[in-house]
Amino acid sequence: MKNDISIVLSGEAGQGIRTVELLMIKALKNSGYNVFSTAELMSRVRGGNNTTEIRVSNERIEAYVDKIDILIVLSKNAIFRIENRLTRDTIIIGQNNFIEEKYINGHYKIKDVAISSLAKEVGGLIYSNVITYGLLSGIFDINLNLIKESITRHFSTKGKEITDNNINAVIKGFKKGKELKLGIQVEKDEIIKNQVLLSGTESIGIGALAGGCNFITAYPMSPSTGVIQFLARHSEEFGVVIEQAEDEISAINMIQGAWYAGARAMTTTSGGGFALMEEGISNAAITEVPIVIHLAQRPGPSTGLPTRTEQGDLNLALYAGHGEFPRIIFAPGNFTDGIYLTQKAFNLADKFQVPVIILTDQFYIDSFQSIKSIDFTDFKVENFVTRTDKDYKRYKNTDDGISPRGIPMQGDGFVRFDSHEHDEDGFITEDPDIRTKMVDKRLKKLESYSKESIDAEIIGSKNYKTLIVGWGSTYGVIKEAIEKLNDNDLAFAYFKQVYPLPNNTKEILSKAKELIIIENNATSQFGQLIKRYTGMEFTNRILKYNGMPFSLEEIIEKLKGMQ
Amino acid sequence: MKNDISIVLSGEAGQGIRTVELLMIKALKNSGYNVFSTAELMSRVRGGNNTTEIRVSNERIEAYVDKIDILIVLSKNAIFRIENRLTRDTIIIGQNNFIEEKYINGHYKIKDVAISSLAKEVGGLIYSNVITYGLLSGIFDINLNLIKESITRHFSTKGKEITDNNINAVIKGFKKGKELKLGIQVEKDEIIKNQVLLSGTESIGIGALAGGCNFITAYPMSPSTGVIQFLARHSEEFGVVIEQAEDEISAINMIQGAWYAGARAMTTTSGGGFALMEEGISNAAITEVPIVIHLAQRPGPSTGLPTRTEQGDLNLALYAGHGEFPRIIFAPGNFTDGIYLTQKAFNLADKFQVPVIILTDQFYIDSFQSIKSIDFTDFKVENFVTRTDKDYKRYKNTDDGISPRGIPMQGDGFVRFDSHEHDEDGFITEDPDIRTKMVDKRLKKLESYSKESIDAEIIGSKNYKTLIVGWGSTYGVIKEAIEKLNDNDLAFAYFKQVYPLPNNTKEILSKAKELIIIENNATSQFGQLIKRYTGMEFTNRILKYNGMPFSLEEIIEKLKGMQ
Amino acid sequence: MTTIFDFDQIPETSWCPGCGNFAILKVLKEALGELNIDPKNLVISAGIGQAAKISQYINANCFNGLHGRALPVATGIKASNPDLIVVAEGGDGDMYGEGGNHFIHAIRRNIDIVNIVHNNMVYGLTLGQASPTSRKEFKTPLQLEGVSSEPFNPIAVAISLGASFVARAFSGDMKQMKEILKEAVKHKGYALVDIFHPCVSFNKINNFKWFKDNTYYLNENYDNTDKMEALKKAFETDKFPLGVIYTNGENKTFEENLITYKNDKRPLYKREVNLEKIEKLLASN
Amino acid sequence: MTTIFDFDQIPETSWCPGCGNFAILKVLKEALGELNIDPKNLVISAGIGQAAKISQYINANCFNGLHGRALPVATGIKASNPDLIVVAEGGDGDMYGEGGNHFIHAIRRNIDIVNIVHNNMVYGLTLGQASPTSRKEFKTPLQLEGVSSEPFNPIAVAISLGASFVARAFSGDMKQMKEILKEAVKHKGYALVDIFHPCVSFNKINNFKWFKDNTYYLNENYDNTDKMEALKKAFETDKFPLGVIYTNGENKTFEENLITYKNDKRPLYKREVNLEKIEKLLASN
Ligand SMILES: Cc1ncc(C[n+]2csc(CCOP(=O)(O)OP(=O)(O)O)c2C)c(N)n1
Ligand SMILES: Cc1ncc(C[n+]2csc(CCOP(=O)(O)OP(=O)(O)O)c2C)c(N)n1
Ligand code: SF4
Ligand code: SF4
Ligand SMILES: [Mg+2]
Ligand SMILES: [Mg+2]
Repeated sequence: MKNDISIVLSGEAGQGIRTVELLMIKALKNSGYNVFSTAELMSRVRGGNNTTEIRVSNERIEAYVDKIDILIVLSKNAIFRIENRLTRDTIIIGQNNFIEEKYINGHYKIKDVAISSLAKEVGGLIYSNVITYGLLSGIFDINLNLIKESITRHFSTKGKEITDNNINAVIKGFKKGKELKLGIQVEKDEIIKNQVLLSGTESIGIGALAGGCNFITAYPMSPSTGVIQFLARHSEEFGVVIEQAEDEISAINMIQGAWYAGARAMTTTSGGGFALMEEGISNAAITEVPIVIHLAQRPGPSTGLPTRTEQGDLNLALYAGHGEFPRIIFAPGNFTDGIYLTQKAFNLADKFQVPVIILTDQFYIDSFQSIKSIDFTDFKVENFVTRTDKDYKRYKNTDDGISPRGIPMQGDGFVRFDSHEHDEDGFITEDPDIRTKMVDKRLKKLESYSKESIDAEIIGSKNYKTLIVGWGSTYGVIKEAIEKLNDNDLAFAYFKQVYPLPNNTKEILSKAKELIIIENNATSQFGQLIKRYTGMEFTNRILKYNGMPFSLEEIIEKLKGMQ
Repeated sequence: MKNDISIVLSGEAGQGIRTVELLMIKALKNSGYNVFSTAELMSRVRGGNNTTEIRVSNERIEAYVDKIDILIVLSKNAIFRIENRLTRDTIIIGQNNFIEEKYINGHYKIKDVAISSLAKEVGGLIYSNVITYGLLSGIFDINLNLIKESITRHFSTKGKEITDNNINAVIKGFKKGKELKLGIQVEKDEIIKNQVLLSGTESIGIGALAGGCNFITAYPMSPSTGVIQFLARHSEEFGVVIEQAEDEISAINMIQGAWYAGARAMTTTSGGGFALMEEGISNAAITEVPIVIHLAQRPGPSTGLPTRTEQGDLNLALYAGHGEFPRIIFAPGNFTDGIYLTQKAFNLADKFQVPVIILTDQFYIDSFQSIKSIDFTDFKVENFVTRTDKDYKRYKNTDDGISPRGIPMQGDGFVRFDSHEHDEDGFITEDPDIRTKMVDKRLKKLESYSKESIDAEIIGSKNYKTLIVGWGSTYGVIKEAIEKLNDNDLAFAYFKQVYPLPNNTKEILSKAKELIIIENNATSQFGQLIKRYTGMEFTNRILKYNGMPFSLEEIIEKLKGMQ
Repeated sequence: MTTIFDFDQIPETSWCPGCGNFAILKVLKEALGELNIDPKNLVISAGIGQAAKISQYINANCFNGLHGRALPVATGIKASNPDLIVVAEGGDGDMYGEGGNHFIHAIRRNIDIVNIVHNNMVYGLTLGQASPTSRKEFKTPLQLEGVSSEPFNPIAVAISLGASFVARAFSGDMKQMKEILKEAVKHKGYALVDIFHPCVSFNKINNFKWFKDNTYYLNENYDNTDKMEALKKAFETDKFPLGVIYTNGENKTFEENLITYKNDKRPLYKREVNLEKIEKLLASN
Repeated sequence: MTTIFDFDQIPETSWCPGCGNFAILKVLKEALGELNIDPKNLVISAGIGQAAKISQYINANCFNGLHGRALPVATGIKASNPDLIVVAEGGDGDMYGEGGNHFIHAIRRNIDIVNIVHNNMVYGLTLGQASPTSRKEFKTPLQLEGVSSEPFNPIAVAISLGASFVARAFSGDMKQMKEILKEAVKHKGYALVDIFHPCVSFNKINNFKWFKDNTYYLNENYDNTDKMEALKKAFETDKFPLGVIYTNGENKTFEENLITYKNDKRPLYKREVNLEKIEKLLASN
């Protein structure tokens, strides 16, 4: 097997598959392999069937693939859901009693590895995890010391006995893996070792810290909760106030209080929770208090598929809240952008005093990839708070619509925020002319923002005839498909700022003869947005809304079919 | 003064101006005059300055006008806000000490009528109201018996003494009015007497009753509260369950329980409350429980201008709720349509099991007009509930996407509603293929609906070159403007169904050379919707967002300017 | 023991082995069965959470709606058809966190429903954050330093708001739980049953043994109609009392107060609209 | 008496002549003035309603936000800058109706704010519907048959949830109201002051006289640190007690529990971000 290998682990919720994934991708990366991993999980805590996919490649990869080169079976009933992803070349590894007859008798390459027995030899089934890690490490012939070190680190808080047992386990697995002699050949690259491995969740969390976030409150909701939990882990070091709200309405209002008093605050939620925040978002708009919201999408409506993925809430974010007001929406497609855009979100919220929404989804959040390390000294935490003077006017009418924002106790003025229509001082007014001016002032901020607007990125041929449009988490799969197709007529326009539409939108779209949109939803919400603003229509739409991300094969096949 | 007279009453909140308005328009209508009235009120209970406008005409009128022919001043500081609406011909009536020097010394026709003194003669300032009613009746020389009867009816529960005093008051006012000899000449029409006079609120309430509404719950919010209060007044007679909810979230969920159990339920709210309901709307979409929501718009964002008008929440309604699902949105522009569409909303919600939203606004809700009486036997309360059998499948996949809806205790099956993605039986599933089928099934309902979709109405020239597009409450003013302009190239397309776009949208729009949109908001939300679906662009936009409705003069002037 | 509320084919639950929810499911079905309730007359209105999934495993009518919103849905159901027996069910996060405002106001209404709260002192489905009933210092992936808020006291709050039936059970004692649930169903008016149960996956502190050690039965002499005594009990935390802590007889219910049913007891779905009356109403305007 | 909290030009209020809100406004300004509070250190976080408009009439910092949401906003403010004195203020509908869930959970957090509720037993701004505290049988344009729900008992609920300062005042007695407000501001931790006041426009039943006749002062010997005694008082409705009904000393506040302030007392706005640390954090991944 060469250069682009996909390993899938399949077992039950609660078996710790994600721990194996995490250990393994770290080991792979630290050995110089390009890695990418992603999980699909059922909405349950124990049982059922979950899988995780680890891709190992000689090239940069950021997409999910259908094909399974190596399948590790960790429980009964772990194959049927992914049966159609198996090929004649798939190597199925697992203990015989986990692999149903029909597969054993099928055209598959079965390797019987009695993980349970090995685990029991070490001390119990609980070691199956680490045996599996060892097994995979052996298959990839990873430096055994590196593996042992990782185990020592992982179990550092658990005491010597447990660590020793796990080292024992990992070695057992490792030997077994080497014995299998699968003949894996993937080119390594020293540079990868210097990269950093992280999850989508971490990209948002780190971006937030880099943006100066020092206050987060949220009501738990998959797949968004990881962000507050990440910040909680670093709250002491970075002085972040962490509070679980009683509901999402509390969260969206609490962060307004926080910004008002001088914090840089955010909340994190998913569609249902975001829906509950809409009145609050509208309130932020008229009081002109900055807010940053991370919206991690999952398939709706309502409870929908709580642990699966979709890009179905773009419209929700676009039109959230009653009344008319500007907002900024980012949709990072890779983790470098995730960090960068989240960081920027705080500066922009502070500067323009508008809601800034970071739109991700379960696929983005729960994936891992390695990125080049980032020079954070390039970042600036830009603070736009002004000292107030005695005559401070909170809603001063300015050319760019941005009124200087003061905070209490900094300066000589009073800071008066108001949710009614108000005059420049922040007092209630019903004067029709002031009303018109204030609406204009607020809307003007979007024009002012256009100077800082982030262009869509063109990937692929510069002389494209066909342009594929995508946004957010489909970045990786479209990019890889384009690379694989290597077609001089083809390019991909990656929108990481989805609203306002980037300044170059019309230009790049009108250069194309044919426009294809790819979205992980049923109604092509971004396509409709583009039509609404540019009048331009897509010739083809590739849409998927079954709860799963696009696979590389799927995109390649569909694109081929269109040419 | 002839044929089209506008009277404005101006005074403080709490003075009972609306009572005068109500009594007077009834008297006028019962005398055979065309009437229309509308109020603009401050967000306060006492004091400030409120005005109400009564138009009396020989023709059907449904619009607000700027010009004031007769101004009745009922308190101090009651003129400056409307100063720019006065002309040399305006007759200002009021007691001298309420009319500031500068007006007395201006070019106005002042009639000093000491309403307070007259009231005191009767028994106290409290009678100022009825004096004013009498005064206006005298000016229009309304049959005195009719006036007296109306007083007797109005005060029927207050005892003889109070009634007598008020009759006394009304006569005093009446005489004074006649004495003024204003020489009013408006043609009457016997037919008007048979018409019914009602408010926008009442049109929604009556439509709801006619739709079989037997359950309403709401959290009070101006300008929507009148609807639940109207139904409360008729709850005993019509068996309507009335409940004030603890918040809007409760209301939107409660009506789902109600429909589930076999009621025909609705809620009524304004923008902020509606925003809080969005998660619930999404829940209705996936559980496929019917819901009807009355959304009475007022200017946002957030608290905004609580007692004023705007068409700023179309987007809110269009995109409410997370995930992707169909909905139907009506926006009546006159009260006949208000009754008709609200009635239909219940049948459609029941049939298609989708959220149906009735979009009005403060101007619509708080206006009065008279309409032809309605033959309710034309209406059908269509009940689409099916008896369940043993194998009842709540989410049965059908050609039109509509699964028969059962209710508990009617039939042999169980009725299982579920907010997760589910199979046909209503059980949680994570199967990607079932997911896709269920999304398609739900979206299909919108296509099925298109057979019943309500076309936009063309008013004016059939051979138009310029088409004005409007929706909802701007109907009256655009219609009257068109009539006044009497231009063979001009027509008005009145959209009372705003979503889905009516089937004739493209056809009627493409017939025009020039497209003008008129909206009572800042960003032309309906124009954007049309562009999103048809790609068609408006050449001109007439937008207003200062909290006030369009005036007839304003529309005429703007339209003239465009030609 | 199978009951009429069991499915022919036992559905696969998504609960963890050892979870207290299994006992609650079993006992609830038995209690309803023993009360001879016709499943067709029963609706479970559930929220979202591990607890709320119980509605998926009972062979009856159900409305499995939004997180936190089981009570308004239940209220709408009961008010539209008072002949139905309505159970509003969910977890401690569901009912006291997201749904806290409905909890307060449903009690005030005294709607005749049974409100069952599976109280495991943790958010199970979202993998282990604190719930309103989590005890102080309880550590979670979100509350790394431990919970600092005062735990929500549903018993005391319900009594303070005038609830007419307030009970607490423990999933570890199926017999007593069944008795309590039966009484709750029989009670006319709002009935709260807060059920302690261990979450084996995310609450390692308040586990089976902890609940066993930290609860006791109200004794026979305890007068559960004395409000102040009941409140005293409600505040006990060294050991939490189990049983019907308070009941104050039967007050007029929400449905009984509705004018809609004053002269006509038929549920709404049996009624017809009188269009003529509407015509008259409009004409009289 | 003018205070530092008065505007140079007295703003026109939008309240009705005779409304209890005037007394509350006056007394609050005086109380704050007498406590020598610098208006620059004070924030009024208010909801929406006639009561909440008070924030428009006090010359200090304010956040006049959404109906029902004054408490979360206040929590965000106080947690970000504990040096501020934060008052969360609104009406009975605002705080106990729309904002009910925040009321519960703000108390549990014990955030050091003063929560002032203008309790006129009616929705004033929306023209007279019932509020959660409306008494039974109170008739309104929405409740034509009269209210049937049990009135919300903020005092009992707050005590049940562990509030450390729970008081009730009456706008008709400015002297006592001022004392209570001063104590509330001085109290460390969450302090509830529910103020009865007449709404002359929409509550013709619970008018000035009614409040006068239906309230009494807690006597000197009353021990307001005894929780059960306090609860007994909370349930009295023949005459409602006025005064500090319960206070249980001072517990650790929400802000004090935050790890953010453990080693660094500076409010958030004074802190700088250390980007190098973030670089290390990422590199360590
Ligand atoms: C509006 C909304 N917010 C958050 C969630 C995510 N969520 C699902 S269940 C749950 C809490 C679960 O805790 P609990 O109610 O105690 O039930 P348990 O799982 O412990 O039985 C949460 C926060 C949601 N579904 N909807
Ligand atoms: C989300 C939302 N729902 C409803 C309203 C309308 N509203 C404004 S004030 C108010 C209630 C007023 O009553 P209360 O809080 O008791 O204050 P009061 O006017 O009596 O002082 C309501 C329902 C609103 N502003 N926002
Ligand atoms: S997570 Fe906890 S509550 Fe949920 S099923 Fe597992 S043990 Fe039970
Ligand atoms: S409506 Fe009532 S509460 Fe509001 S200002 Fe008037 S009297 Fe006061
Ligand atoms: Mg729980
Ligand atoms: Mg009130």
